[in-house]
Amino acid sequence: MNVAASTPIIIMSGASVLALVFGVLPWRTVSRVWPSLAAVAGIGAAGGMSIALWGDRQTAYAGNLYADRFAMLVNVIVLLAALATIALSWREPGAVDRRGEYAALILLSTTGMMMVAGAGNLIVLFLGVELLSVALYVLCAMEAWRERSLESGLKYLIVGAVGSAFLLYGLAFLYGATGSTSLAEIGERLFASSLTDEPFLAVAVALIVAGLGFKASAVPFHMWTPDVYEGAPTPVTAFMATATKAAAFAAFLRLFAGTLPDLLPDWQVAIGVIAGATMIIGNVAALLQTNLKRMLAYSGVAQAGYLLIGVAAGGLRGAEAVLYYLIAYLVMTVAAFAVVLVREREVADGDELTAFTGFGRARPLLGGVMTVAMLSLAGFPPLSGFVGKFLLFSSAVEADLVWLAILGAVGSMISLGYYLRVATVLWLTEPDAAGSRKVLRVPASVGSVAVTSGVAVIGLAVSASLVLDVCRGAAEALLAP
Amino acid sequence: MTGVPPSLYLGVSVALFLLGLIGVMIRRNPLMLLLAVELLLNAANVALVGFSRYWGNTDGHIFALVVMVVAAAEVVVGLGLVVAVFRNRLRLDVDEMSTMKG
Amino acid sequence: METNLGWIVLALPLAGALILSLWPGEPPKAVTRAVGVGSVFLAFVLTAVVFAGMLGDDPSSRSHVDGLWEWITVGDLRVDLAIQIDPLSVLMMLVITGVGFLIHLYSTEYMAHSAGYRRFFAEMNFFVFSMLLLVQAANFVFLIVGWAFVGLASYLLIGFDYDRPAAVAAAKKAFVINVIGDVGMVIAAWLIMREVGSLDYGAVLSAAPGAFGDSGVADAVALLLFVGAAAKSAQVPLHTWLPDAMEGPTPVSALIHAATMVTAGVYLVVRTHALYEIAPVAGDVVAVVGGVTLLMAATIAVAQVDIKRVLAWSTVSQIGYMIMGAGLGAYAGAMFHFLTHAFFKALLFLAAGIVIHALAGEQSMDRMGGLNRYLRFAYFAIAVGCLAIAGIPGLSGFFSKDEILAVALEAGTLGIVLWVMGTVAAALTAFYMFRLLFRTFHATEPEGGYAHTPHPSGWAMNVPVAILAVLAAIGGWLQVPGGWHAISDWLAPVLADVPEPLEATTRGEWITSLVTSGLALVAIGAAWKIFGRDDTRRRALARRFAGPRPVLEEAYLFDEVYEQTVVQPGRDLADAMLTGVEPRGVQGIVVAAATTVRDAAVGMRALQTGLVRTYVFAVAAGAVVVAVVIALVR
Amino acid sequence: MGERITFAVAAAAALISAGLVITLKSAFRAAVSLIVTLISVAVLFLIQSAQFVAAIQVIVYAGAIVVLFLFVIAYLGERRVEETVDPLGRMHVFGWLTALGLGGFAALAIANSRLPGLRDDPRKVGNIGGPEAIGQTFLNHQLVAFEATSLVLLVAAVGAVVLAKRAGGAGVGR
Amino acid sequence: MPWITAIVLLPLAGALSMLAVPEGARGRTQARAHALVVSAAALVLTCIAVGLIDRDLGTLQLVDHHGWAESLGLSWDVGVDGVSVWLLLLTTGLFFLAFVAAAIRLPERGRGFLALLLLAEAGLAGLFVAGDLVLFYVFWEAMLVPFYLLIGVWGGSDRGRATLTFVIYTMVGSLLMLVAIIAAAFIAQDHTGQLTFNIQELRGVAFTEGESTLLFAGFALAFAIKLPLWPFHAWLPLAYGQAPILVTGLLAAVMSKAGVYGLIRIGLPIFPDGADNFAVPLAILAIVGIVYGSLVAWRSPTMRMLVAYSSLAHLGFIVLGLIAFDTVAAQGAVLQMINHGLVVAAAFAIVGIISARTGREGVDDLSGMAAGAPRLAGVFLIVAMAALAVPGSNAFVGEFFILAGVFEHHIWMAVLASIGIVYAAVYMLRLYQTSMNGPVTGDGRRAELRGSDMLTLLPLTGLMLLLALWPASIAGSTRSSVERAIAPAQVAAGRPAAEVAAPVEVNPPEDHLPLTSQQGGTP
Repeated sequence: MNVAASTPIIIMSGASVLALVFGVLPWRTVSRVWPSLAAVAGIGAAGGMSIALWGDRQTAYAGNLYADRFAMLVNVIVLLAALATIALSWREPGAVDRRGEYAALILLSTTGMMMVAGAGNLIVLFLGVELLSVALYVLCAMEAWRERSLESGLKYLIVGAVGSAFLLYGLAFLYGATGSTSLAEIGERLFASSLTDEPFLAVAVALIVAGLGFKASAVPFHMWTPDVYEGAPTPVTAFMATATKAAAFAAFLRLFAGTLPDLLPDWQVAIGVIAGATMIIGNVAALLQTNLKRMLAYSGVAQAGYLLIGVAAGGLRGAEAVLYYLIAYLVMTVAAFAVVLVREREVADGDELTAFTGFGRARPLLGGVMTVAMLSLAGFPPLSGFVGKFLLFSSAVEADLVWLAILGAVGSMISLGYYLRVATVLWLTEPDAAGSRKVLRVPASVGSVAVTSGVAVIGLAVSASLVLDVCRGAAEALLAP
Repeated sequence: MTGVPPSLYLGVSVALFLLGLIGVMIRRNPLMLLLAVELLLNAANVALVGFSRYWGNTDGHIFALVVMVVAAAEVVVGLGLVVAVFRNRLRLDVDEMSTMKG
Repeated sequence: METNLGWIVLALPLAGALILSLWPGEPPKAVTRAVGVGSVFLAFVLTAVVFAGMLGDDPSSRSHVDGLWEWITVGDLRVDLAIQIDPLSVLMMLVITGVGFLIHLYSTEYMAHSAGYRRFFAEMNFFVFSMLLLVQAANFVFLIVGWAFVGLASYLLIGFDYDRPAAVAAAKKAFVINVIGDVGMVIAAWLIMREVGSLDYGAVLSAAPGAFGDSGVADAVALLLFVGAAAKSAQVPLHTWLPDAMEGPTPVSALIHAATMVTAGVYLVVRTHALYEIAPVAGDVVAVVGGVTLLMAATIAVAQVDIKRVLAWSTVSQIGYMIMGAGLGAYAGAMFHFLTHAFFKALLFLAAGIVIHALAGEQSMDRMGGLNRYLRFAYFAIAVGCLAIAGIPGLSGFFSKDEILAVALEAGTLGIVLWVMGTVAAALTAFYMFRLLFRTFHATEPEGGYAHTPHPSGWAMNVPVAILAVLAAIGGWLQVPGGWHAISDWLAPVLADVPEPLEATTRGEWITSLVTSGLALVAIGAAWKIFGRDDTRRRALARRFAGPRPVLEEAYLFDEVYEQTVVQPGRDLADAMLTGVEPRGVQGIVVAAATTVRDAAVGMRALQTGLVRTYVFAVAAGAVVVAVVIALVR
Repeated sequence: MGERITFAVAAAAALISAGLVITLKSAFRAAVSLIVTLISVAVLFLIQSAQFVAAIQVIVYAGAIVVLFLFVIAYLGERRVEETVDPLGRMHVFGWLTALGLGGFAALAIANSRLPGLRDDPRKVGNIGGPEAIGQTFLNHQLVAFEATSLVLLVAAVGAVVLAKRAGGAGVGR
Repeated sequence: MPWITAIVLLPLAGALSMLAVPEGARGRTQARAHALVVSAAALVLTCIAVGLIDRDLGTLQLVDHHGWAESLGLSWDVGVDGVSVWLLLLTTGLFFLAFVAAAIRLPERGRGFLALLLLAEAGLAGLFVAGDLVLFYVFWEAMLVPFYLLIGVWGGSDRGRATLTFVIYTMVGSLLMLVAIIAAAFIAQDHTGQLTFNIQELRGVAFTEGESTLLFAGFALAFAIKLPLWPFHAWLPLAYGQAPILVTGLLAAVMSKAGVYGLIRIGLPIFPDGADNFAVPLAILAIVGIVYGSLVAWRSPTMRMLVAYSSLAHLGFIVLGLIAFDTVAAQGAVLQMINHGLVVAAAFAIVGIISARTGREGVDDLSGMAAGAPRLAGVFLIVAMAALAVPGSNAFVGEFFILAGVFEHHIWMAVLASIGIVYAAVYMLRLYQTSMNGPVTGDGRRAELRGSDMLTLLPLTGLMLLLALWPASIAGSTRSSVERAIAPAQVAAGRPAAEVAAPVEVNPPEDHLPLTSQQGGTP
């Protein structure tokens, strides 16, 4: 048994326990600061281990947990998201008297995501999904004095439970059709046999697409997304938007591109249709939103559509594109949410678009970060969002899914309607002179997250070559038998 | 011919799943929704155990056990949320949880 | 040597124009005079030198082409910035700089009270430069450039008094119609490029007989060129701008709209005669257009009241003679008439200018009459001009006009028809010119007196008029039937390639001379009877012709018809596009697309009910959709 | 033959009680119906040689989870958990149609499955469902799942604490 | 020395370093100097590049190549040929003049204004030198952002709608172009076995006619919107109308060339069959645009709109010149791109001066200004004459040879387009006469050109005169580049071999297609 391969997960579990313990210690400073420190330390260590494990595939627990390049890259992505979340919520009111639990839940949710990424077994995959979900249900409802926070938590839980049930049922059929829960064995059996037109597999694919589509916020499984994003505490929303999405797409890739390439004819068109619908509907629905978090939720839906292009395309290029875009999406979304967070602390209803009237002129740096994030999400070159979209469209074209690339282009056109609206509000309007708009000193952690992410949005594009090499390595590991 | 073919077990499983699904779609009481979700998970368990027997391996059983734990966890969190949400409300109705929409 | 001087001739007025327009502040009038008049005078002197030098050359080696630099090379076509100095261009240059100089000199006094003194001379110099460029160009490109530049100069000078809307409108009209002509020439140039692959006169004209064959292309080229010629020379149906152009100051009318620019069409036809020679249809069309124009304009001139408009229509008519002659193949005759016309028409305009100047800008003959008591010099000058233009034997018009008509007699049936038209028009010419003379200087003073007490003109105005009067009187003796043919001989090298030149017979010349001079005398007598003494007969006549008179006054309603059939529909179409197509079509599509997307967004908002059940339903329904897709794909 | 009769009874009981779960007005009664369903399902497990799973089903599921439900129902009070007439009642048809579609699809799949012997008598299987088999698999093959379940339970516990904490005092913040 | 890279990156670096300039009055002066120095340096570098290239070569020269994401075939590939070098010069030159103008009348928040202008300069310069499809796309889109902000922050009252329409409409085309770019590369990979976005390497790929047509359509839509070609100009009146006039000038003078340049650099050489299939439809749109733009310009209420719509008409001529697949016409079109840039920049500069000084922009609101403003009237006259392409003006040269080349193959097109020449006279005279002529008002004296105005107008008119007198200065180096660009399309159009001006590449070289190689021989 290879323990090394499972160290990231073990570290994260340990860190979460540590954070819990720190959280209940009686000394105020300790209970307020140490859990977050423990979390940061845990994330750092797990990240370090993940990087150290970068290399050929290692397995732990009888092949049920992989430590391959793919899993390690996804680990790093979700760990970065977790780190950003911890930083963003450094002084978040909602977490003040539950530091320990808050940090632990973030860490545990991240652990679930890492399990999804490294899953070598359907059971582990499902458990990972559940671990991340259940933790998030709680995190959403963390600001229990806000009715909307609770509403979002309960909505998420109920719909999420149904979504999980779909996934579970699909996994059950996959098991039923192949007789194994091990991904490696499933792949081998499908490769070796003439099983591919087995109806159970069709059922399995349909249900799994629904289940994972739910986690990834793909249309029409997305409807919970705006409500939950709006109601949840903003750092949690940022975490959900980035890390959950990464985990969901890790699962998509692991299952479809990695395990079921022989079923490609089945799932390619289905996922393609979902992707097309997601891009169009997500973007159209975002047009009228006036709440930024809600708008970003729909934007996240639409972005899931772009990511699904890569899933549908499959293969090396598809996986590589999805991974790159996940990284890009992480930084642009975190950047946007960080700015929203700043505004939320300054004014009531700081997540409304109107709160940003003239914001760019008043706060050029943060306005600039927000603008870069919006432009990148819209796919303006030479930002990382563009490089990602380019890769995704390329993968579609290579897989003879040109129609999907065209739908993506159409979706991008529509998306300009709201991304640019944000830029317009930021720069094209005069700042509101009303006295109620107070300007706070931006907490160092939030500010640094915003700026770092903003820089990364550009940096990822400039150093696309480097990042792509990493993604290529991960994609190769994913496709390796 | 003495046994029951696996397909019948699967049929029961599917029927249970559908009942659970319909329950989630037509009920508004969050407690009822959680109950219906239990039906969904049980349906999956029936299928898992059935396939386990069909293939003659234990994986399905393990999966089913895991699902039970997951169900327990969801119920705990779910009930906690229900209690928290409706501590101050008169009726339990998820339709009233629609302050966020559009 | 010739071309070097040619470049200098070209550069002098340009330099004058540049100096005057770029002079910082307002230059002293003396400087303006010196530069404005001096540059043209120098140009004239140098042209004379060229002319003299050329006289010494062998006739066959009198054509010189010189390129200054490679202007452009596109594809395999190379165009140089080049000039061609040959007998034809030198003849034109002499007239342009000579008459031009006289008119510049005249203007120094005529324009003395104008605020735009400097601008006037700058623009006049620019015109002279442009006109020289037009006649010196060695290829079609620079022909067109010169062609357009004279149009531009004409535009500027017609609209010289730019605060008068009428002048501005007239300028615009002149410009636009000239652009139409330019387009015709430009298309001709494309056709030439397409067929010959070159735009140099030398290459094109020498290749013409072979290159165009008999496919009708030559006709097309010639006709397209003639569109330009007709626009510039105010031939039917593109003539309507010239009478309006009289809004410009009188020296402008004299130089541009009488002596030089408007005759450019004649020059063009003569210059490209090689094309017309192989384009019989085009030649006939040109001749007919000339014939129709000359007759029509003559009838219109009879009914005009504005003194300058009479002269303008007379100009149209006289150019009609030249065009008719050129169309028939009487190139030398046309050039001859161009020369004499430049003299007597410039004379008439400048002398009329003295009258107008004396009456402080009054141009209506209704406010004139009996002026011979005050303006004797002008009276004699105009009398000479009238005699010359009327074709009274011995004066210039007699020789040149009759030569064209005599040639027409030899040109078959069409020629005879044209001869009749020309002869009738000649009689009309004598009539309306003397009408002008009598109404202005004889008859009685207008009721209510003159607009301004007439005052005689100074030397600067009188000297040019006097010189021109002499030239108008004797200019015709350059070419005497049965005697000598200075013009034809001079142009012979240029026209050497005409295979069978049409020449008048002695019999034809006699017939023509007798008929036209006889008719002219009758017409003069009639004019005297009607207009010579007082208003009674004129008014009686006017009442009698009350019906047709407005038609003639309005020049056969061409303007009205153009307004209704071309201008207004165009304006309506443009307005329809601006207010209809643009917002509803072009913008409308975009708005509709945006609205559709927006409506979809509204619909989607409604679907997002906030109800958990809806969301679960969506998940289930989505799964069904995915399942169906998979089933369909399988 | 015995399996068939047991199956028929248990399956019928499970489906009927499940139908009651989703239709009964009273949450309390619905929860009780669920217990019936769970036990019937346990019987189905039992006749498929899944003794251990069946036992856990009864003990943990029926015994613990549903009891938790009953506690909460009791805590909130019966009156507040009753539903009024659904204003969107007519929309239920879409739900039914969707379920029907999904069911039809699954039924087609089961009917057309090419897995050998799926629609025939079950093959004899060894002891796959006994505690020792379960234990072996869990500890030898599925250790990571075993550990992960503990994390899920940890999350549930933390969640319960977090969500219950409110009772103790008002939230911080605004 | 990587000249071209330096030219592109210099303004970019200048824009970024503008952040270091302090705010406030002192910063404004510093920002002015900074922008002027940077743009002047870019201009000087461009002039050096003009001097360095071999004018007869026709291929991409001064090439810089750096890998970017080479696994995908993406790279930083820049270089110039006889066509693009002039467009580069137009860009850096006009931007330099724009900075001069901006320095004289710096708007509020001048630092940002100048920085964004520098960004726009970098974007446009990059576009004209991009040797890689993706790089081309990057610059194509990237320049939208600075223009978006320039219009949005400093624009007129309806700037919100204007910017949205401008950017979204442009992106509608360009996103489809992105798909086309990707599709082109992958389809080419099927033919050649090599994945590349390099424009040079994509030439001569034997796309089937269907592929070529679809791909060309994808590109052509983007080009048509950016140009804009009728009827894709819905954004034009809004953007031109609302932008600060300086920006309007740059949009019309420089950015509008992007679409044309796309045709000549990508559309014709890489997708000749598609270009051939679309030649007549595009020509019809161009001609309709010429007539329509002229008519609407004629009746436009404001001076700005009049010039804007005239620009629509002028671009129609340029497009017509390119898709005639004729050396003469294409050379004319290239020349006309430069001419139009100069003329329309000068026209907008004049309109800007008039509207700034008199506060009026309506064509009929002004009158008799020539009396008080003789210098303005003089310069305006020159510009107006150039704008209506009076023979002897620089614009005439371009228009003449464009239509001459078109005439060679499609007489009716050239003749129909000539209608536009006549209407150009009508609308430009309306513009000139209603403002300068007529009853004298006091506006003239207010609007008279000052020395500072001359700093921008004199170079523009000077260059216009230079190009009128010596068009060979530019045309001399465009021939071989243009011939190379249109040769494939000429073959596709079935022109006789004698007419095809340059050898047609075949990619991959060993894959000999007898038809192409036969027709592609030099005449």
